[in-house]
Amino acid sequence: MSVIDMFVGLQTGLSADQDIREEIRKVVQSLEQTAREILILLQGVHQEAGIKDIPTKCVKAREHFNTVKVHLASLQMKFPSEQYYKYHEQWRFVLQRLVFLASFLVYLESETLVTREAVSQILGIEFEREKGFHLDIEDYLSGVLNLASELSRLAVNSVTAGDYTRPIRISTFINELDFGFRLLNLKNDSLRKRYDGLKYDVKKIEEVVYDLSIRGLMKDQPTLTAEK
Amino acid sequence: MSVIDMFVGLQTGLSADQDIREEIRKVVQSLEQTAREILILLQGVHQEAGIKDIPTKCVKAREHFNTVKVHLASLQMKFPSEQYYKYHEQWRFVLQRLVFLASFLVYLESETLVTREAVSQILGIEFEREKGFHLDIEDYLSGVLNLASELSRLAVNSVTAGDYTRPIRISTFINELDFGFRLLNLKNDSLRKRYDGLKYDVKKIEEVVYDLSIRGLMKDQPTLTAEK
Amino acid sequence: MSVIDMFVGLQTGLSADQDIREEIRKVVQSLEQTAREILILLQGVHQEAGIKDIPTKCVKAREHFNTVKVHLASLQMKFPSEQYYKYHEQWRFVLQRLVFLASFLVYLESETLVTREAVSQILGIEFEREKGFHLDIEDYLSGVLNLASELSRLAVNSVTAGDYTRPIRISTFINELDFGFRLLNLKNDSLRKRYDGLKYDVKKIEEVVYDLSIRGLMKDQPTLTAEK
Amino acid sequence: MSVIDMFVGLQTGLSADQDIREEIRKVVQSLEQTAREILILLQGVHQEAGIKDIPTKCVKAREHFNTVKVHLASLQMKFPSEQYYKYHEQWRFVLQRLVFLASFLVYLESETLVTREAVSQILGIEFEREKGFHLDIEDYLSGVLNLASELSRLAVNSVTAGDYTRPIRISTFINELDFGFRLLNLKNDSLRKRYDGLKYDVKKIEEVVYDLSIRGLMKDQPTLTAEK
Amino acid sequence: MSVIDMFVGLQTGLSADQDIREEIRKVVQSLEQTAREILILLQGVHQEAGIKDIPTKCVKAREHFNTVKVHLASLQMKFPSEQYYKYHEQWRFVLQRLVFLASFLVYLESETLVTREAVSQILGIEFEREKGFHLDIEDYLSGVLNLASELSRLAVNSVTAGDYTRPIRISTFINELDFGFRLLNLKNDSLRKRYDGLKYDVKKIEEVVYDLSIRGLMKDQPTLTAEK
Amino acid sequence: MSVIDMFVGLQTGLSADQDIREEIRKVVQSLEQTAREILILLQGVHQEAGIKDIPTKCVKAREHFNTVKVHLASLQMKFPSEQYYKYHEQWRFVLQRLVFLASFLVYLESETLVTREAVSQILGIEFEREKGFHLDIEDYLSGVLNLASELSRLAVNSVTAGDYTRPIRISTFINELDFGFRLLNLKNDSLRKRYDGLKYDVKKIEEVVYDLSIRGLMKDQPTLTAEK
Amino acid sequence: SQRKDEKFSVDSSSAIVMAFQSFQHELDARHDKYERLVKLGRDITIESKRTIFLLHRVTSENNMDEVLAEAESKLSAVRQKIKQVAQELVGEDMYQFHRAFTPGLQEYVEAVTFQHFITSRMLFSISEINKQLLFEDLQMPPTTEKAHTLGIQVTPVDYLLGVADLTGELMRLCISSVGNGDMDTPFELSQFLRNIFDGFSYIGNTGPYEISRKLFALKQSLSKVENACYTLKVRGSEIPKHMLADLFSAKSEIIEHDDVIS
Amino acid sequence: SQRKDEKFSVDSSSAIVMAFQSFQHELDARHDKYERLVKLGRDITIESKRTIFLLHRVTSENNMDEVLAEAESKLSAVRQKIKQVAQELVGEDMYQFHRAFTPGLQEYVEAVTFQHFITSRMLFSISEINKQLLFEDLQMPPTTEKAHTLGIQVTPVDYLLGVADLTGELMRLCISSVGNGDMDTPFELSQFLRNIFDGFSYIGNTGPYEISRKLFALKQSLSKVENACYTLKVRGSEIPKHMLADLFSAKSEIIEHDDVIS
Ligand SMILES: [Mn+2]
Ligand SMILES: [Mn+2]
Repeated sequence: MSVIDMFVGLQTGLSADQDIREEIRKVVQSLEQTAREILILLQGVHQEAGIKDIPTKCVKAREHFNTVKVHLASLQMKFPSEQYYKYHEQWRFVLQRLVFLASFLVYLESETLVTREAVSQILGIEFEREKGFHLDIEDYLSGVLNLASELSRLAVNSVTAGDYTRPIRISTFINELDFGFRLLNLKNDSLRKRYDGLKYDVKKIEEVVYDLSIRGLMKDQPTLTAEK
Repeated sequence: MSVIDMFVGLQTGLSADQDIREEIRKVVQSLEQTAREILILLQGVHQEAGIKDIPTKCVKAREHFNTVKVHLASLQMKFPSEQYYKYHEQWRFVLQRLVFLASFLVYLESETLVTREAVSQILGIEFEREKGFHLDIEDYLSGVLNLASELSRLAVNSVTAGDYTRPIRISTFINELDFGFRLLNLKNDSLRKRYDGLKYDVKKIEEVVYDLSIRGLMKDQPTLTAEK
Repeated sequence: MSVIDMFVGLQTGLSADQDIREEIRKVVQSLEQTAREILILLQGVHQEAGIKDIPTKCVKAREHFNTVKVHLASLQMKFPSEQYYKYHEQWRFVLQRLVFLASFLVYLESETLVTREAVSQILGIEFEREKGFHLDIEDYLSGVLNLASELSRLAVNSVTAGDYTRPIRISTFINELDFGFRLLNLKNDSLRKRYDGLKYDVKKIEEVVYDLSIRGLMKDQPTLTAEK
Repeated sequence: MSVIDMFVGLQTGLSADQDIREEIRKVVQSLEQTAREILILLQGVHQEAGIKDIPTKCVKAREHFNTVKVHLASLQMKFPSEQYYKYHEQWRFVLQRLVFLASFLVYLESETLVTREAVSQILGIEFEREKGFHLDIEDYLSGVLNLASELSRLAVNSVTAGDYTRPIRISTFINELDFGFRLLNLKNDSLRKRYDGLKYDVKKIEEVVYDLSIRGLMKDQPTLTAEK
Repeated sequence: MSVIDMFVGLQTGLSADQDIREEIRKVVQSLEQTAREILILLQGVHQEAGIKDIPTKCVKAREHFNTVKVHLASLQMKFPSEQYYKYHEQWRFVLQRLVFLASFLVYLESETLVTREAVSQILGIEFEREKGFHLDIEDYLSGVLNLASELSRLAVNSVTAGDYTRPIRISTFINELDFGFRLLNLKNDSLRKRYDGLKYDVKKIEEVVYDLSIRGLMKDQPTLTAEK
Repeated sequence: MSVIDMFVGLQTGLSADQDIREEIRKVVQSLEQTAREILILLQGVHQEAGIKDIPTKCVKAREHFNTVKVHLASLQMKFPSEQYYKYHEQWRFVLQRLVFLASFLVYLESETLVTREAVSQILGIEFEREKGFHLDIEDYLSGVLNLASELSRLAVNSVTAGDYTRPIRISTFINELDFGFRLLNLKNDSLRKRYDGLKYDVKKIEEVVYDLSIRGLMKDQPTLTAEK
Repeated sequence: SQRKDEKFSVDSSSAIVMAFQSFQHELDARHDKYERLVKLGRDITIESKRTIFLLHRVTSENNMDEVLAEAESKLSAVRQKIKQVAQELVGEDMYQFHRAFTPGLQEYVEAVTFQHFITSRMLFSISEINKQLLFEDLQMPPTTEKAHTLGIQVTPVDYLLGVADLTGELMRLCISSVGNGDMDTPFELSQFLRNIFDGFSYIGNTGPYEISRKLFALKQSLSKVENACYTLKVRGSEIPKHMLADLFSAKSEIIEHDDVIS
Repeated sequence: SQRKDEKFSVDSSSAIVMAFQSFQHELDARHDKYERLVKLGRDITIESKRTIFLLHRVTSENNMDEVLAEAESKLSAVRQKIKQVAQELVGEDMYQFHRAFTPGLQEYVEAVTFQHFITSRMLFSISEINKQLLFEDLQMPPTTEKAHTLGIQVTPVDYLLGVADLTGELMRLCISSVGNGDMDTPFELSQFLRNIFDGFSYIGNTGPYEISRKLFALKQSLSKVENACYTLKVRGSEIPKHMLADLFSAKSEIIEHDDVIS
């Protein structure tokens, strides 16, 4: 085979790769658009009006996730499944954001932490890596850390909206999350950095609870009522 | 499943990944050690003494490549083959270097460009991506670009050692390479940057041929022979 | 035409361009000077004394904007209008700053968001691109983002000055802004980065409202009034 | 107009801009492909075989430039002509490359410097800025500087190919170019930097002429023949 | 001795050094794991349940420190003792964390500041540099600063848990620490930055004491009542 | 005096300083223009025609230097003379270039090195720093280094023009310069870098002399014939 | 060997060689002086920094005088170092060596303006600073009139950069004050910092780049101080009425007490 | 004012305060020592650099001895400075202060290996360098056996970084040699530099990052030297036969002449 024939062959390979990247880029754009819509919807809960309307918002968000599923189904058709990590960087960011949104949704619905299985189901992707397009552990964790900071904000706004019990529940939830993260031995730099942010969320929510406590605003806070 | 149980499970996943990376790191270190030895061996051809002893050096280098094969065989046992691109960055650099060394060896042996198939064989890895541990096109190209700059150096040192015909052959070879690369539509930034270096190699070797030509040192250079 | 004649012609073209840039530079310097004066004037509202004197400050600032108009009128005379984007970088920064100042002024006057039309009017420039010297959308947005961070600072200082109602109004305003920005699909890197800063402003102001709310300092905050 | 309506309107503006950029990107890719083909063709002249076949190569290159014209015609349909400089950066690089190729072609045909008018004609674009899609002076100059370095390389290879008169002509040509550039008062950083490279080309070609001269290889070089 | 022999000798030295670093890295990992376990244990005191169970937690933590001693004993066997500062960076971070944990433990046990001698004893290392593996003064100070911020958090959570006297004691303790730190002349390094954080811890605790004070929740509220 | 008054005072100082810089910038531009004209003039000597016309060129250049004197006289009026080094960077580059041109002129006239005193005189400035606007020693040296590289180019072109004695004289001259520069202890700055270039100029000229020598083109070829 | 030794029969008493020998001495002398100034500059920086740390040790009226006395003696020592700089620069163009000691001067400005703020709650002006940097020159014969004093002047840019850094120290002072239960200083500081911020806004980008670069840090310091004042204000809103009365009487008592002392 | 002065009735003889007072002294002493070492390090750097410039002044056999004698005396002076570093480090962990003087040591390595190459055409080894850095300590009583000598050791990394920079100087020497008409030195240098390049290739990326970073400059130097040799070779191809014969006889004459002298 002549050098030229060889390079013609190589160019074919390079082109194929570039085409795949282009295709992925397009689907990722659609995913970002849908993610933005879900975000607008769910962030309404920080408003006094929105906090009272959580169930409706959750239902609507679930519908949006159907669109997400369609896009993600299309995404995995764009490349051979064993090359997941070759193109991983391209969808990594939007996938983390979708995990955050799904975990926020599940929290608002049930005040529980969405599992990796459950979030895979919501996104309509595989849970096990071997089976195909899946959710990388680090991307899952990254999305969950975003949930923590969203919840610390929600705690603050709940108080403003006159709901003094939600912060207490959020505090318990975030403490559990924090405890979970402490069990992890994180190597990954960007994840570790975000994790360092978690302790500020924990502290923030502790201060909210403190504020409620010292003013006797915790409904069934034992100590203070006892002292009254 | 409690949050804690879930995080324990996640930590298992993270640990497994970290262990794989650690294992890969060790094999890569051995590969680098072997690559360094091959480099020093082949680099000897730039010495006046070395240039006369190419065949022996090539035989020795072939032996070293057996060690490389063993390490690479061990490397691909360290991780599930569909996660090639997850850990790609770890061995990318050394693999490019090995491609360079193999292509240099093949050039010294036969003055031809090693094909991607041939280099895969020398390294004992798969040629087709689907079959397992393979050589990424861009890594192959990157190694070949290093060959070009090594050969332009060799052209210079050949002249110093009194060999006036080798530069002519190197010139033809590098021109063919350059033509091949022009056929490619390179997107990759680092590869494109290295490719920009190729034109300096082409120019350098053209100047060597010029120097020989103007001094009548090219054996069958038409004009000057006419003057004899 | 000889090469030299040609280059003489080219130099004429280059000189013309350089002269235009020089002229623009001078006008931009004057604009920056005026912008600095408006800034110091409006910045006074953060002082306890200043916050009580907003109307006077606004009147003075309006006068300064007349100077701005004169400079901007002069600016657009310096170059052919279809070359707006050739020299855009030169006035971009000061224009963004003037948008910020105008939007701050309008906010202080009426607690509304200045529209792109209105800001064009204050600056005495065209609203529609086709008509001539106009305000690029991204520059408008950039100026508005600066307003958000200035207002979050004002909320803090209002409280210090004993005004507990202003922060509530600022909070509503910034929330609306934030909602607006979420509708945008920002590509521009620097704008997107600044937009990321908006969420800190939102959070900051939410915390101010929280602080007022939990201490019963919000006039018609439902929960706490109930406790009275 | 509500804040939301306003932002919806702004998003419309931003989208339109992004669509234009996307469209331009695609045409520019086609232009780059054609430019690459012309380059491969013309670079053949550095080979001993190619140097004898210049006329054929020039004819073929002219044909390719018809394709270039089509792409450039399509490019200018993508955006309002008064926004040339808004999107300038996107096609700047490829346009400079096309200027270089056109100037190389014209040099090979007639050993003259292509004028800005002539190159505009070859590219099928306007010569005067006011009339529409034109060639910026700096882009023209940038392309011409590339020609200089290509010619210094050609001088070297001509000698290798046994043509001892071409370098002399190239020397005269580059000296004229150098003289032309000295008339310019360059401000632009990247252009000035490239211009600094010109003096190396001048020096290189002077050394080639020196080499021919001292060896008596200049056909009608008066001094040396006189001494024989 | 030939040049290459010299380099082989140097490389042997570098390899030995790398091996030492690798060995240290492994021990440090074990130390980090143990430190993480102690942290999980001691951080329990921020929970309402945990605050009542301090003595048990302290006993358990003491046991963990025996494991720390074993690891640190192993650590100092890995390198020549007079090269402590050669490898210092590797264990610096974990040692600071262990100092923090030890100082937190001692504080919880006796509400005193652990001395540098005492912490060395808890860690089973030398107190004087000359004697071997010791604790660098800056690492000691860094660990102590972490204690301050942990205690300011504890003060907040104590109030939530209904313990109003602990914040007062913490206040006295941190004030004394602050007084001590003021005596130091620090460089512009990470210690200085952490020291700046101490001011915020002092401020936070002052705010807690203030909150208790104005609500009459301090048993023997010194400041305001005294001023009456 | 209030804080703002102080800043107004400082700003006045800064503005005055900026005005001075602006004034200097303008004069420097004129100097650059004149320098460019002298350069065009003197560089003519590299052409075969020009080399025969050196005296006329020198006379014309001397006239240009009268213009330089006028500009430099104007330059020193722009700022207090004891603040020379405050603004040094602004004229440094053009002054080095003028030194080069003056030294080139003097060399062409008399084949001697212009002294620092003499160049000051040609430029119409002071020789001693204490007396006013002078020539910094490093700028003088920098200009002289440019002379060396211009002369090595001249040596090459002299041969092309058939003048075989000039290179020998240049060689002696540059050797003396090189000997002088070896006496200096330079810092790792731009002067050092340029001085490194001198070695290449010396090498180049040695090669020219060698070429002449082996062809018996040196009239009184000292080295090789002497050794016979 | 083929060495052409005779080539370096360059006459070592030739004009060129002699000129370059004098260049050698001139350049070496210049570099040596620069190096001495760098060393002096480092000393000035370190001692100024230590003075700033010292001044942060003012924790009450009690130790104020003692700390201030020590700070004054430290700054005198720094001025002696600056005098050495001035001595090196006698007859020189100061700007030629400015880069060697400008970090030191900036740090000195920071220290001396900090000292001045603590004693007088005012911004120490550049002219006052420069007045302190005129030294009597005992080495010069008293006859030569203009050489009686020896001095070096802080440039406006040195001054501004020093003052920009000062704001960081003032922010630290503010946070400490809150921690110490001092409720007045933070409000004074926020006013003072706003004035300085206005000043820097006035200068904007007309100064050199280094100044603009410090504006971000300055803005952050101001914001920290404003937040501290905000917190004091909101928390003050919760004081029960009876305590507030107590506070006022306590305050006036202290003020009276102060009057007696002074 | 609301200042809570009694808060700072912190007992100044409390255990914590006393501990921090001792910390203050310890930290200040450490920083002072570091600063002194930085200054010594700068002196070492400057004098080593000047020695390198001096060594480049060897232009012929004629001035060789003179230059080498001066270089040796300069390097002795540098070693005295290094001795001062060693004195500062008596009883200390050298690595604690290494950053303060490592640039100086590297420059010294560069100078001393350059000197050694010029005199012997060999690479001066790290152990030989370190041998020269053992000093007699006159201040210690002669009884304490192990304290007789006082020394500081160049680390392998210092050495390698110094040698990497040496290659730049050797490249300069090579280009100068060609300019001087010295046709042998370039070939010797290219051989020597290739050996060093092989050495660094052997080390590869197993050393610290700073070493790998210098590899690029090293490769460039080698390539400049190889190009110079190449040029000498091609141009040598044009020497007419009769001149070549002359050259050979001239060469042997010189060699004989050299023998007589030595
Ligand atoms: Mn400071
Ligand atoms: Mn060096």
